[in-house]
Amino acid sequence: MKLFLRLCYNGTSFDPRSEMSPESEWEPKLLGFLCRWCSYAGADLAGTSRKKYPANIRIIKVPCSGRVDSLFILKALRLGFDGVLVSGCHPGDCHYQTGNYRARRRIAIIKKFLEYLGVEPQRLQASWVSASEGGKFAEVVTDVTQDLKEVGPNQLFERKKNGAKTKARSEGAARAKED
Amino acid sequence: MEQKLRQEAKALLEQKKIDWIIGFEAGSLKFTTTPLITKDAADTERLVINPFITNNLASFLTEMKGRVAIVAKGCESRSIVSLIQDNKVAREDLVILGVPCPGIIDLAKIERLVGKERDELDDISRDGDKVSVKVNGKKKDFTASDVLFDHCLACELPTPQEYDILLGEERKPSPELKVSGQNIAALKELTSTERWASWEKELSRCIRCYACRNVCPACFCQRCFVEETEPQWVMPMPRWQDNLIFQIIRNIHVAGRCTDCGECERVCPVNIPLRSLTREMYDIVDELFKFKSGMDKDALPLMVHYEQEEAEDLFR
Amino acid sequence: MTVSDITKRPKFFAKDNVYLPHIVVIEKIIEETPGVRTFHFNFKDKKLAREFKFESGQFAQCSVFGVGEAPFCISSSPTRPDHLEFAAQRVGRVTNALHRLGVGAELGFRGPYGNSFPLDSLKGKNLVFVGGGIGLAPLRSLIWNIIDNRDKYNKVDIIYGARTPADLCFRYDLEAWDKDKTINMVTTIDREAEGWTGRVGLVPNVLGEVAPKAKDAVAIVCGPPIMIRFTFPVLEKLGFTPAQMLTTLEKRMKCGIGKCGRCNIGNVYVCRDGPVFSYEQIKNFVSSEY
Amino acid sequence: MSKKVNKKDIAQLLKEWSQQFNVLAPSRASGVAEMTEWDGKDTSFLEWYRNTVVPPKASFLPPMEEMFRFRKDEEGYRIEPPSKNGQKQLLFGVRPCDARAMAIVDMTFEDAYKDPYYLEKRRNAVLVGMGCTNPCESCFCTSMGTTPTDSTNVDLMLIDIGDYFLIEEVTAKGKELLAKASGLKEATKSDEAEAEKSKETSYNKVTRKLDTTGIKDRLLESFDDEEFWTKTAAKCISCGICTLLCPTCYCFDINDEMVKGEGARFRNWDSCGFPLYTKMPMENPRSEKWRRVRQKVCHKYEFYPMAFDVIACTGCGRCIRLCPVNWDITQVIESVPQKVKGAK
Repeated sequence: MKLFLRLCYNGTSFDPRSEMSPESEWEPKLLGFLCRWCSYAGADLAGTSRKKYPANIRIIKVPCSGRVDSLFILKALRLGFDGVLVSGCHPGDCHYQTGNYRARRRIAIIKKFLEYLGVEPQRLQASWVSASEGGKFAEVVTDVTQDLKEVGPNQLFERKKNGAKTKARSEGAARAKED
Repeated sequence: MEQKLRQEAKALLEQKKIDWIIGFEAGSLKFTTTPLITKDAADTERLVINPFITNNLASFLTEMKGRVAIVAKGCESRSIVSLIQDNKVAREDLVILGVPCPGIIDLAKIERLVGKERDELDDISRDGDKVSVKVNGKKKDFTASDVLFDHCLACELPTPQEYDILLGEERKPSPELKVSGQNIAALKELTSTERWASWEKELSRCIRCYACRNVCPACFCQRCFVEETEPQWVMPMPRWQDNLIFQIIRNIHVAGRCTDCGECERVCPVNIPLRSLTREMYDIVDELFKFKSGMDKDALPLMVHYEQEEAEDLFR
Repeated sequence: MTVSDITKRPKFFAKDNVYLPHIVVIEKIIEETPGVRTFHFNFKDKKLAREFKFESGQFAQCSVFGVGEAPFCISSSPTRPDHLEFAAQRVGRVTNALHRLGVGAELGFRGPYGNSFPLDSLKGKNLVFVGGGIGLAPLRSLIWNIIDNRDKYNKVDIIYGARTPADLCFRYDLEAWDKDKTINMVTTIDREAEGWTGRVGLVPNVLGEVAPKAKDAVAIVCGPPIMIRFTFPVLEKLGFTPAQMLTTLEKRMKCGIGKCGRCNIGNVYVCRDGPVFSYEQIKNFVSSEY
Repeated sequence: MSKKVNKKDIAQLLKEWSQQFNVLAPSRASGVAEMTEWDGKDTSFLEWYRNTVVPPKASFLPPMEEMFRFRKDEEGYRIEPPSKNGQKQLLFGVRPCDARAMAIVDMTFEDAYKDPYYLEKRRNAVLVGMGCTNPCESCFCTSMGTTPTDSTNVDLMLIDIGDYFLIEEVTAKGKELLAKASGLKEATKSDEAEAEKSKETSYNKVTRKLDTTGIKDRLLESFDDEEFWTKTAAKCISCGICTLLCPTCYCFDINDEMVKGEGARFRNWDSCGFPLYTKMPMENPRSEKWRRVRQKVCHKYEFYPMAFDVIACTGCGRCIRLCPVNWDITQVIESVPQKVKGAK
C-alpha cells in the first residue's frame, strides 16, 4: 500500500512496460488487491505449495476487499497498470462480516460503468479466494494474465500526439520505484 | 398554483414555523428563473412556478441552518429524500411544498429547432402537451416531447411522494424512455474504443469549473477527492485524462443518490453530455440492485445495504 | 505601496523568466521540533551564490520538483552570506515532501520576493521582537542582522513563546541571545510543563509583564495570526502607536509576484506589497481578513 | 480612404493570412463556441457568431500551460525553459468587449514583474476585431466604457455594412496586414456613412444598462456589510464558471507533475470562487461563501480601479448568461447599498 500511495503522492503516472527492455515481448502488468485474511493467505499458500502462477501480478495487501476504493482502481489504470484484480473472502466468511458484500456492490457498479465507458471488461476482475484455495489463486492469476494478453496493453490514458496513440515522454514513461 | 405557494410561504414565515424559504423567482434573463433564498415574508411575493424552474434546490439544503421550507418538484423531492437517507438533512426541519411537475422546457432544444438564440425569442407558452414559440411575430408549435429536457421525459415521479403541502393535483408519470435515452443508446452502438475516444473528445473541452459537482445535491462532501493533495489522486489541471477520471469517480460516488435531475448537463458551460454518464449509472444501479434513489425515506442507502445473493456473475 | 518602489528591488531571474527557479543544494538540516526543520542551503552555481542579495524579511518560493512550490521567508541574515536558511513546518504537500529530503537534495529557489523590514527606520531605536512558534523564523533574519550591526541600534528585547518546551524553535539562537548582555531574552511557554523552569504564560500576557517602553521603540511581531491579533492591543496599551508596530503576514501564495491573485487583502497583495506591513497600514486595509 | 471586403471573400482573405499566421476563428466544431484553428474553408461563423463561450484570453492564458520542464539525472536537476517558438497568431472575429478585456488584463501582467508567457503570446498576436451586430440580452458593454464596434484595442476592425465589411486600420500591424491582402475594394463615402449608421444601430441594440458611478466608494463603504453580502451570495453555488470564463479574470494556479525523474510545472486556470483558492494549512481567510463572492465583485469594481483606475469588467455578459443559478452581476452592483456614511 505504501508504494501505491507513494506513487499517488507526487501525482506521477508511470508506464510499467518501459521497465523491460524493448526487445522482449510485452508482458501485462497486473495490480492485485488481496484481502489479508483470505486471499493474501491463499496466495501465500500457493507459494508455499510451489503452485506456478505468472509473475505479472504486483500484490497489495488490504485489510478487506471492502477497503478497495474506486479511486484505487482508477488510479491504477491511470498509472499504467494493464489490469486490476480485487480478491477477497467468499461471501459469508469475511473477517469483518460485511466487508466483501459491500465490495461486491461497489465492484459490480465500477465494472459495469467502466464497460459502458469503453474500458475493456477484462481490465478489472474480482474473485473470491479463501485462505485454503492456493490452487484457485494460481488459476485466477493465470486466467487474468491470459485475458490481459488478449486485450493488449493499457493505452487508455496515453496522450494522443497528432492523432497517433504515442506515449509522450513526460506523460507516460516511468518506471515504478520498487522500494 | 403560484398564488397558493405564495400564501403558504407567507403564512409559514409569519407564523415563525420556518426560518428560511427556498423557492424560485423570475430570473434576470428571458425564460429563466433563479433560486430565491430568503427569510422575510415580503419576498414571498416574488415566488414563481412556471415551465422554466430548472434548478435543483435540494443542493442548498446541506448548507442551511434552522427550519427550511423548500419548493420541490418530483426530482427535487427525491433528492431531498436521498439526503434524508444519508442523514444530511432532518425531515422535521423541512417543510416540503410539493409541486406536481409537468416537465421543464429545454431552451437548448428550442434553439436547435427554431435556429434562433433564446434571447431572440419573443414568447414561449405552454398549455398541456402543446408548446408554442413566438419568434419575431411568427408562431411555431411543438409537442412537449420535442422541447422538454431529456430527464423530464424519463421522469418516474413528477409528483413528490414526500411532501407537507401539495400545491396542485397529482400527475401520473408517463416516461418516454426511448426518446430520453437516445444519446445513451447511440453510445452503446459504438465499439468500446470508439466510446472511449468519444469521451476523450468530450472531456478535452472541460475547464474544471466544477459546476456539475457544485450544482448536484448528491455531491455534499466537505472536501472533494479532487481537492485532495495528499495523496494527489487527480491532478487539478484540466487535462482530458484527469477530467474523465473526475467524472468517473464522481458518478461512482453519487450512484444510488443521483435522481437524474439533469442539472449537471444543463449547467455545463462547454456542453459536455454529462447526463449520458449519470443516467447510465442510474440504470446500472436499477438493473443490478433494483434500487431507485430517493424513493423511500426509510430505505437504507444503496451502499449501506446488501443482499445475500447479488451480482455473482461478475466474480470469479 | 507604489509600483515604482517595487522595481527598485533587486531582481534575480533566470533567463529573464521570473518563474524559472535556480537550483539550490541542501547543505544541512536541523531538526528544531518534531514538526519543524531548518534547511541550510546554497546555490549550486557558485557565481549565483556570490551575486545573490536579499534583505531581512523577504521570502522566496522554494520548489520540490514534481511536488510543488511553497513560500518560505529567508531566515538567515544578509550579513552572513555564506549560506541561506529557511524553516519549514510539516503541514502540507510540499512541506511533507521537503521533510522527506536529505542533505544534498536539490530544490528550486525563486526569489527574493516581497518587501523587507525597513532597516534604516529602525536605526537608533529600541527594538522589541515578539515571536510565536515558527514565527521566529522571519524575525531571526532581522535579529542576526541587527546583532551584526549592533552599534546602530539601542536596546533589544526578544519575547518568544511556544506551546510546549518541545515546540521551541532555534534553541541554539535562544541561548546565544540569552548570553548576549545587550539583549533582554524572554522565553515562555503557554502552559506549565514538567522540567520547564523558565517563564510560563501566553506571549501577549508575558509581553504585558515585560512591558518594554514605547518611547522611540519599534515592535516587530510575527507568529500565528491569532497571536498577532492579541499582541497588537497589548502593544497599544503599552503606548506603541500603530506606526511603531511591524509584522509579516502569511497568505497562500503561488506566483510570489502579484499575478496569481490569491494573496490579496483588499487591494493589497501580500506577496508584492508585503509581507512586511505596519499595523497602521493593516488598520487602513480595506478588508479585515488578514 | 478605408477599404472594404465582401463577405464572400473572407475565406480568401483568411487563406492569405494563414500563410503568415496561425489563424484562429470562432467555431462550434468542438461542441462549444470558442476560437479554434481555422480549418481553411468554414466561414459559417459569419451567420451564427455572436460571442464565444470560451473567451479569446484562452489563446494567451490557456486553461493549462506548461511553464517549463525539469529532468533529474546523475548530477541533479536541469531545467529546460520553454522553447520560444514565436508562433504568430491571428485572432479573427474578436469582439470589442473581449479586446478591451485583454487590454485590462495586460496591465497586471506588465506591472512590475513581466509575465513572459502571456506577454510573448500577446506580442506575437494580431487581433482582427469584428463589430457586434446582434448583442445578447445579457451584454452591457455600453455602460462599461466601450461600444459594440469600438476599435481601440484591435489591429483591424471590421464593421458590418450589409454584404460588405468596412475595414478600419487601427495599428501599424493592421496596416501591414492590409497591404498584403488582395481582393479589397476602396470604400466609398456612402459605405462610411453606412458604417456609422450600423454602429449606431448596434449601440442602441444593447438594452442592459448598469450605472457604475461611484461604485468604488459604495463598495468601500459596504465592504463589511456582512448581511448584504450573505444575501447576495445566498444562491451562488461557488462553481468557477463566472470567473474562469470571464475575459478579465486572470487568476491561475501552479502545479507540478513528475514522472520517473522527468516532469513539468503547469499553470492552469483558477477561480477565487473555490474555497481551496486561499486555503492555508492553518486557516482559510475566505472559507465562507459570502467572502468569496465579495472578493469576486470587489476585485473587479473596487480593487482593480484602486490599482489601475479602470473597472475590470467590459460587460460581455458571459457571467450572466452562463451562470447555473442566474446570479446577475448588474443586479448585484445596483443593489450595493448607497449608505452615505463617512469613509471607514
